[in-house]
Amino acid sequence: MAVTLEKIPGQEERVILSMGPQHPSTHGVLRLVLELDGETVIRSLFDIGYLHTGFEKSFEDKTYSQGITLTDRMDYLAPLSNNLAYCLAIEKLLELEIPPKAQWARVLLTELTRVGSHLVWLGTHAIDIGAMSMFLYCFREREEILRIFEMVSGQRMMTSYFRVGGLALEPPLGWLDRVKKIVDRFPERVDEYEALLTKNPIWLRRTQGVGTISAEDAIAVGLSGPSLRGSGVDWDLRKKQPYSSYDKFNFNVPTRPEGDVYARYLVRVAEIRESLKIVRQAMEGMPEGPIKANAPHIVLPDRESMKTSIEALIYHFKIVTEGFHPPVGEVYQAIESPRGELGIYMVSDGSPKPFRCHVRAPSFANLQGLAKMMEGRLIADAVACIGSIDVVLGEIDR
Amino acid sequence: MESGYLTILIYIGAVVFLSAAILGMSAWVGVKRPTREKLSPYECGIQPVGDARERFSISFYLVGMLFILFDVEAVFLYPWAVVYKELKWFGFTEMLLYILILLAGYVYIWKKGALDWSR
Amino acid sequence: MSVDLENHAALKKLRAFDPDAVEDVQAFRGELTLFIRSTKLRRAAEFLRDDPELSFDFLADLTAVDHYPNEPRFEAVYHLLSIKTAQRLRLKVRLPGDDPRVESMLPVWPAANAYEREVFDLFGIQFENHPFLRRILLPEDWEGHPLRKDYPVQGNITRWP
Amino acid sequence: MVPVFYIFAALTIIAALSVILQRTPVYSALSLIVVLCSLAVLYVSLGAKFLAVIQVIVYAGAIMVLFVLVIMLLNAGRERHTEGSRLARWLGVPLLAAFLVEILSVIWNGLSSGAVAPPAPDAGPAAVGALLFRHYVLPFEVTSILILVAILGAVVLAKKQL
Amino acid sequence: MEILLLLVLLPPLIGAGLNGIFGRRFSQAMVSAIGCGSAGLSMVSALASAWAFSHHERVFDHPYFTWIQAGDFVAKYALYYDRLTLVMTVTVTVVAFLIHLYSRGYMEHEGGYYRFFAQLNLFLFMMLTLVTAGNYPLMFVGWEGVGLCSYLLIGFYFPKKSASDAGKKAFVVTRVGDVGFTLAVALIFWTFGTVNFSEVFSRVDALEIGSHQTVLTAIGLLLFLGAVGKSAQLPLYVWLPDAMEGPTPVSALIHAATMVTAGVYLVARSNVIYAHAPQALEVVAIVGCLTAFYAATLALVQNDLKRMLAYSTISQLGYMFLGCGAGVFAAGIFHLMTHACFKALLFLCAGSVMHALAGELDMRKMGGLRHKMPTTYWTFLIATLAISGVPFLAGFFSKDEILAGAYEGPTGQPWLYWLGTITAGLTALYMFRALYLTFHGESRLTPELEHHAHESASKMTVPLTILAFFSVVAGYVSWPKAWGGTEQFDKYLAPVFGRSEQVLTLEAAHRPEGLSPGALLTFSIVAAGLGILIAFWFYLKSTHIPARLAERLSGLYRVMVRKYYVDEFYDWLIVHPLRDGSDKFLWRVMDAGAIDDAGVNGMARAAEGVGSILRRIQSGNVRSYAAWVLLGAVIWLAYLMFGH
Amino acid sequence: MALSSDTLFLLGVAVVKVVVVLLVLLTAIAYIVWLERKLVAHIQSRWGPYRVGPYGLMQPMADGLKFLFKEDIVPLEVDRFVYWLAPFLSFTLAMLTFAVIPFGGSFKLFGHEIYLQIADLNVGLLYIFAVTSLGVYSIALAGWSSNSKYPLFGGLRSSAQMISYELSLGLAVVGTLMISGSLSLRDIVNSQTGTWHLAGTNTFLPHWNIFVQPVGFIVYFIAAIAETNRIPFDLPEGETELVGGYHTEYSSFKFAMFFMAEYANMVTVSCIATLLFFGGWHGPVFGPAWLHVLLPVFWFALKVFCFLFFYIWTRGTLPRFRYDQLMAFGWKFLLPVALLNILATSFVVAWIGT
Amino acid sequence: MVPLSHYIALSAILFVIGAAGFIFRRNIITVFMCIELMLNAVNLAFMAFSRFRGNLDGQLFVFFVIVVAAAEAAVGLALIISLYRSRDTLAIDELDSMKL
Repeated sequence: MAVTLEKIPGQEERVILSMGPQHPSTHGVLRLVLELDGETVIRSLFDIGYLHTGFEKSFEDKTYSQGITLTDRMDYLAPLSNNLAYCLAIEKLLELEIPPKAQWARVLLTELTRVGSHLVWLGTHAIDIGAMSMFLYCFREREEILRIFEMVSGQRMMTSYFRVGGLALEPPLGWLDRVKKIVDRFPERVDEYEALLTKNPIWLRRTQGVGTISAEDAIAVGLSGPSLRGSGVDWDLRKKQPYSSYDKFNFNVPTRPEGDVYARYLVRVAEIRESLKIVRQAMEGMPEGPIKANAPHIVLPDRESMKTSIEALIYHFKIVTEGFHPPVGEVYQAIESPRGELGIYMVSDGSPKPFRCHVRAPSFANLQGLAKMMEGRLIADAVACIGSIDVVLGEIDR
Repeated sequence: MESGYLTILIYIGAVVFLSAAILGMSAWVGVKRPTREKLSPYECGIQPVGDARERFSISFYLVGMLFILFDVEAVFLYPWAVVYKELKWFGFTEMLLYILILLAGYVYIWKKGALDWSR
Repeated sequence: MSVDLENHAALKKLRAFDPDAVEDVQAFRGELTLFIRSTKLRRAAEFLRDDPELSFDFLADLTAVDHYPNEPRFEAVYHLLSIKTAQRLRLKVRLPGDDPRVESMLPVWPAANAYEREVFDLFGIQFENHPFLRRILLPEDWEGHPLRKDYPVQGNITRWP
Repeated sequence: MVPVFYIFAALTIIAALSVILQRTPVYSALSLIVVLCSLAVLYVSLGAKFLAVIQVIVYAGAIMVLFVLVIMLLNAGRERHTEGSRLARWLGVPLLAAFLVEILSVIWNGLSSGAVAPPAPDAGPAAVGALLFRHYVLPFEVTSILILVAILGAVVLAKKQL
Repeated sequence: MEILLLLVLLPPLIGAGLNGIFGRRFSQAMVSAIGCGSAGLSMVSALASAWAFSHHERVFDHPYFTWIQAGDFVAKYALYYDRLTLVMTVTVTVVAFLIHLYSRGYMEHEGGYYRFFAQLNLFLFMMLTLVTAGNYPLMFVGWEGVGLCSYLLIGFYFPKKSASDAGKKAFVVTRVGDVGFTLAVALIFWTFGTVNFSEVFSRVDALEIGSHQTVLTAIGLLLFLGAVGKSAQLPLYVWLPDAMEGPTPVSALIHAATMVTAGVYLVARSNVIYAHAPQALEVVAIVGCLTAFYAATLALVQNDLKRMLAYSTISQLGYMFLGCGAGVFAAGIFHLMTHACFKALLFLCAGSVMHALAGELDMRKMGGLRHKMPTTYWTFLIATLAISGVPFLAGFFSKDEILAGAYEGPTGQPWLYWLGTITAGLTALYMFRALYLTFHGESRLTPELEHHAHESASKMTVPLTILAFFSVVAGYVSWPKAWGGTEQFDKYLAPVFGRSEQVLTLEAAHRPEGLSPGALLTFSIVAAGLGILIAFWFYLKSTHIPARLAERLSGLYRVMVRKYYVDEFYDWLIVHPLRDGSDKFLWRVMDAGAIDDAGVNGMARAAEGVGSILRRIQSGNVRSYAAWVLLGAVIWLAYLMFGH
Repeated sequence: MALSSDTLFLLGVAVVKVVVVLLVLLTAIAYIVWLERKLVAHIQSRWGPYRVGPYGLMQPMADGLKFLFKEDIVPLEVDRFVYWLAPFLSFTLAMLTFAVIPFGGSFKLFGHEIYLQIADLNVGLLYIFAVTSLGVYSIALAGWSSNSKYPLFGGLRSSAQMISYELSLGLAVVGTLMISGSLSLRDIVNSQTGTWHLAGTNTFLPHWNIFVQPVGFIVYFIAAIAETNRIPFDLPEGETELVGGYHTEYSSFKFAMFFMAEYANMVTVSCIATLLFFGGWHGPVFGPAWLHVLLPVFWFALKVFCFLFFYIWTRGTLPRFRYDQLMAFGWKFLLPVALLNILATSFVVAWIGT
Repeated sequence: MVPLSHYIALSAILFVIGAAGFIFRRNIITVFMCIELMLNAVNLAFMAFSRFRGNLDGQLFVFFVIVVAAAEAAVGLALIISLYRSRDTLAIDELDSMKL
């Protein structure tokens, strides 16, 4: 935080420009320190921590279940993905199987999250490059997705809907109809976005060949998610290390070989379409059954049984007041969040609170690719580059 | 002086008065609660580093210079265009020659890279 | 999930490469953890990255765990991933409580840059030969390393004389 | 008409003085722009409307823009006091005064106000154009070469620094 | 005829336009079809018009439309066609067409294919404008046009610094000559009140011999200054060797066959003026002869094949001027024509070699190519024989006519002849040196090149063969008098030059009689033979001799290799002072400019006076300068006011 | 100068014209802002302003008042005088251009022919160019005086952009000048009266210059968008890169003046486009005498409105160029095209003339 | 009608002001601007004479002076820039050794 670039001796003519934290196109409170020769970026350095909240410390003082609410606030554009990663990590620790309906619902909702997150990215990325209408179109559509979230969890953004062992609540009746509406209408909306941008010559000029990063470099600096796939690496955890029964769904992993801003744009837009495919499959194939695993000492009982069964009441009391005791051990659970590999490293010492919980935030890693992308480009390209790796500062600073 | 020019002088006077009045008014009416942070130059919320009036790329000068020279050309074109119907082919060749000579310079600066900003 | 992790290719190869490097092995929930001697870390890392069969070219994560008050107090944790084989591997290096330092993995995985800064910032572990080892999340003038277990959660209490 | 001349003559002189008295080059440049514009008004009063506009377009709108740009580029601040020419310091003022007096007396003697102005010639763009493109063709073409040379020279000089 | 001439002129223009504007989109085949097609069309029209016109003695002079009208100054778009034009158009179009054909192969793998053809076509158009123009201003347009195209084409490989520098050099140096041309045109207008060829010539003709000599001499010299620039004569030749940075077909077309001969054409076209200005003509002859000799010596030590050819071109151009200057214009034009054939051929062969050797041009690194590239070798041999003046080939006839003219022409002088003959020997020497170094002897190629070397494609060799054919036969249009010929070519051009030669002969009636024509002829043959023999001896037999010679005469050799230090001299004379003193200079000029513009009479002179004092004071302080200037102005004004 | 009643009358007319034009102009600018917000909102499927007054019609007033009462922050270390001068210049110059724009025909009042125009100069078009050419200063000086990096960048960029496109702008109209043979805007419009005659028959195509100068028009219009710093050429302001460009450090009404100047310039260039290429106020005229006066004004306003609409439309649709691309576009494409257009036009005109 | 002499007097005053600036100012750019001032003084004289002689030639001179001034400014400022870059000063008194 608050680092500076020292001028290289002999190059005093170069200007050191601080971009951010209060800058419209750094997507939050990211600060870049640029060394400019004229308008060309020679070196760059990112400076973060303006949103640092110490979540990793907080986890250690909360029970496993309480921790879920913190995860919402990390990648605030994809809260359900964070929930999922966190719950999956604990479930792995506990070796807990969750029922298919919960799995399907989780897939459906995280994919909707992905779409919503990509929409925000598309809108802000476009407005960075000056296409302001795009932003509002994207937010209009995102609104509908947020309504679904609100419907199932009562919250638009800080959902905390996934719980260890399943879902928090039974989704309301008719929610799938709403989902269907979105899924039916969406492809043509995506066409609309593409009509505005994909072949627009100005857009092409601003993005093609800009912020190029090779596959080797991308892997070396730890890029993941669409940013990595934009460099031609076919890597998607949903395919390669399936979790939450993603292996039962049929979808493609779009990649582009160019590695420039445009490639990442195309990959994300294609991902929106793929996610919609998954949502449709999840919606149509949604199995019937319970939404929680049958593990009474871990999963909270539903209200009905709590009121009728003394056992349930005791479990409830134990879980709420003390929490559950996972075995001693450590796991690393990664999922494919909209931004890339979101990993939770959970160390348990047998107590009801995590001994250590570390979040491998995709944006944090992706940020490291930025310097490479911007080197030798103009300031205006820097803006396009930042937009193209789609960072969320909440997740970076944690 | 023709009446047209006098009218324009009146108009100029009116506009100048209007702008001055607006500016004066806003300075007079607007609240003033200055603080040190408010009055510091914008640098994305960070303490400014170095003097803002640093030197900038020479390309700006080049553009200004090219502008002057082509502006002169343009200035010749206006009277030429106005009397063009009387000059006909003579005017055409005259200007063709003129433009071609300038075009040589134009091509030169193009090749020289003076028009490239993304070096 | 009781895969025979003792015969994991990475472990076998690494042992063959340098019998001294692996201090200890752990397997839990299908995840293999290798404890590497801190002096051997660089060589082992390069081997794991460059071996064509293993090719752990992707440093997915780097963090640390504080086992205060046990000794050795710190563990630096490296999560490796191979894009080619889709295998994961966890490396751990045990570090002492007083003056914990370990070699920077920046030359092996450039991605380590920011992670190491973060671990330095929050745990106070020194990464040797890191070119720009400064605080990353906290202000430059912050005192202490918050993720250490002995860091007062309420903040530093000022003692009056 | 008559007052217009005196008003703008006064403005011209004040602005011109400001050009040489201001310590900051930007202010000098701004004053010079004022001089140029008020001269344009005087040109109009002399019937030269076309030239007045050209004066503003080229002189005030292009040449001075370059000046301002260069001042901004070089970040030319206040000038420092340097040891200059002794000759200029001691002889400058008397010389200038003598020069002015001489010229004014020449004007006084030579150009008595008896000269009656003939009717103003039509100095619109068409008239100027006709004259320019019929009788001054050669100078016109030569300017193109001049400009060409200027372009080459300036680009060479400026590019050398890149 | 009106239409036919336009048909000669317009196709290249249209071709240039099409290729220039749409070329980027066209395929290579399309571009070359347009490029070669338009050149071919132009050639056919030129041949047709030549055929239609060939028997006329009169001049075809047709104004198409008025082009410039400023006061009395009227210039029309007029075409002028007589036998001289006929020869020129035919030569230009034929050579150009062949080079277009050749370029298809040569430029195949280069970038900017369309750009090249567009510029080549544009050049052709400009060249044709130059030779068919009916007045000086129009000719000047063509003159500048070819200059521009030459500049563009030299700089064709503009990313290469040396190429763009060469382009600039050509541009700047020829500009000096153009000033002369411009002034000459102004002077012509001032003197005769017109710039039309027909009118100017008839008015000159109407003058009495000897009257207006000064003015005419001035005009002649100024025109020649233009010619010197364009035709790369002493001292403005420096740009031509550097111009070899351009693609080889360009060197062949522009810098050997056509554009550089524009100066010769200009002098020949203005023969009527020169007829009345024999002093000017003498200058032409002397400069030409000296250039011929000088450039030949330089060609002797060049190792770069194309540069060697460039110096050779300069030398041959010198011959042409020698011919014109000696008053035998027809001989000059004759040499122009033959030279166009064999020099274009030489360059194209060089291009072919270059093509085969991946751009290698250093003759020291070649050798033994004879077997690898037979066609190129044979055509090169023919051209070499032709240029060396070996009997019964084109160059022999034309060169001998010039040499004979130099001796016995109206303004010829014996020493010119002797120098010219020595030059002829040198020509044979350096040409055969090149031939031997390149094609004979041991191969000195690097292994990769050795492997790469191959005969060029038929696209390139066919034009070579055709040009070789012309190089052999072109001379037969004029069988030398010494061998009982009638010099038909002279006769044919008599309507153009006859009158001038007559005037000149009248003026210089007292020519000394000396050697017989036969003897003159023999000497030149002997010179050529000697040259060839020495070359054979030095470069095939005892190859160590040249090196030893160079060692022995190292001073001279170094001077020659460094081109007599002319480039350095120019650097010292022009470039350096400009660079060093531009600051001082600018301020002076600005001082002076400001004062000058003050329009107060005498001010400038005052400034000058003050300036001379300043030179002694030289504080270097601008403000002091200004104060001094002001002091001068005050004193001067005071003098004006009170002095009377 | 004796003040005859005639002179007084004309003077009165002049004053009335000045007042009316200023009032109409200021209102127009205010409502273009409203129009833009409304239109862009609809393009983006939003409502736009709708709270203040019906359809948000009072929004401009509210905005104006807000600006007036906002705190006027003058940062430390700015160059005070120039800092004030810049918005003043910007606004004044933007308004000055209207002095020569004719917005209708003429009518007779008390025996005087009264033209709907403040002044008809025979160098009218050049007057406009002269005034706009001074506009560069306001921007350059605003950037310079703010003593901050972002504004300085914005100011330099903006000045460079403006002067670059000013060239193309100036050259694009030469074709029309050649056709009309005058620089007076009224003459230019009058040369576009009637309809085209093709092969002797009267077509319904109005005799507008756009049909003979399409290239000129396109170049003009692109350059005009750039000249007014609008999307896709709004680089200098480009919020996402340079925050606010040269007016980053401006607040309160000084900021509003830049803002208003931008819109005034939009109106100006739209007016000129209408006058030069679209026949000015010409259009079908019918009805009683007063309609003969008012209808042309209506046509004129309508045409100008169309341009403004187009402006706003592009704003809602296109992304932004990068700076080097923008400069390259201006210098390497627009300028040569404008020159070629001139040459081609002159060729044709000369051809027809002979 | 304002008499000719007044215009010329104005021109003379402007010229002298320009000359004064030239002599007394130290900043090379300001000095350059003073030269422009002098040029303009001359232009005004041209213009006035043109008007009082009833022909347009004076105006054309002004036209050409403006054009020349444009070229001069372009080159002059380029020189100033390169001077500044090599010497890092704009003070005219320090630019006395005439080498770039």
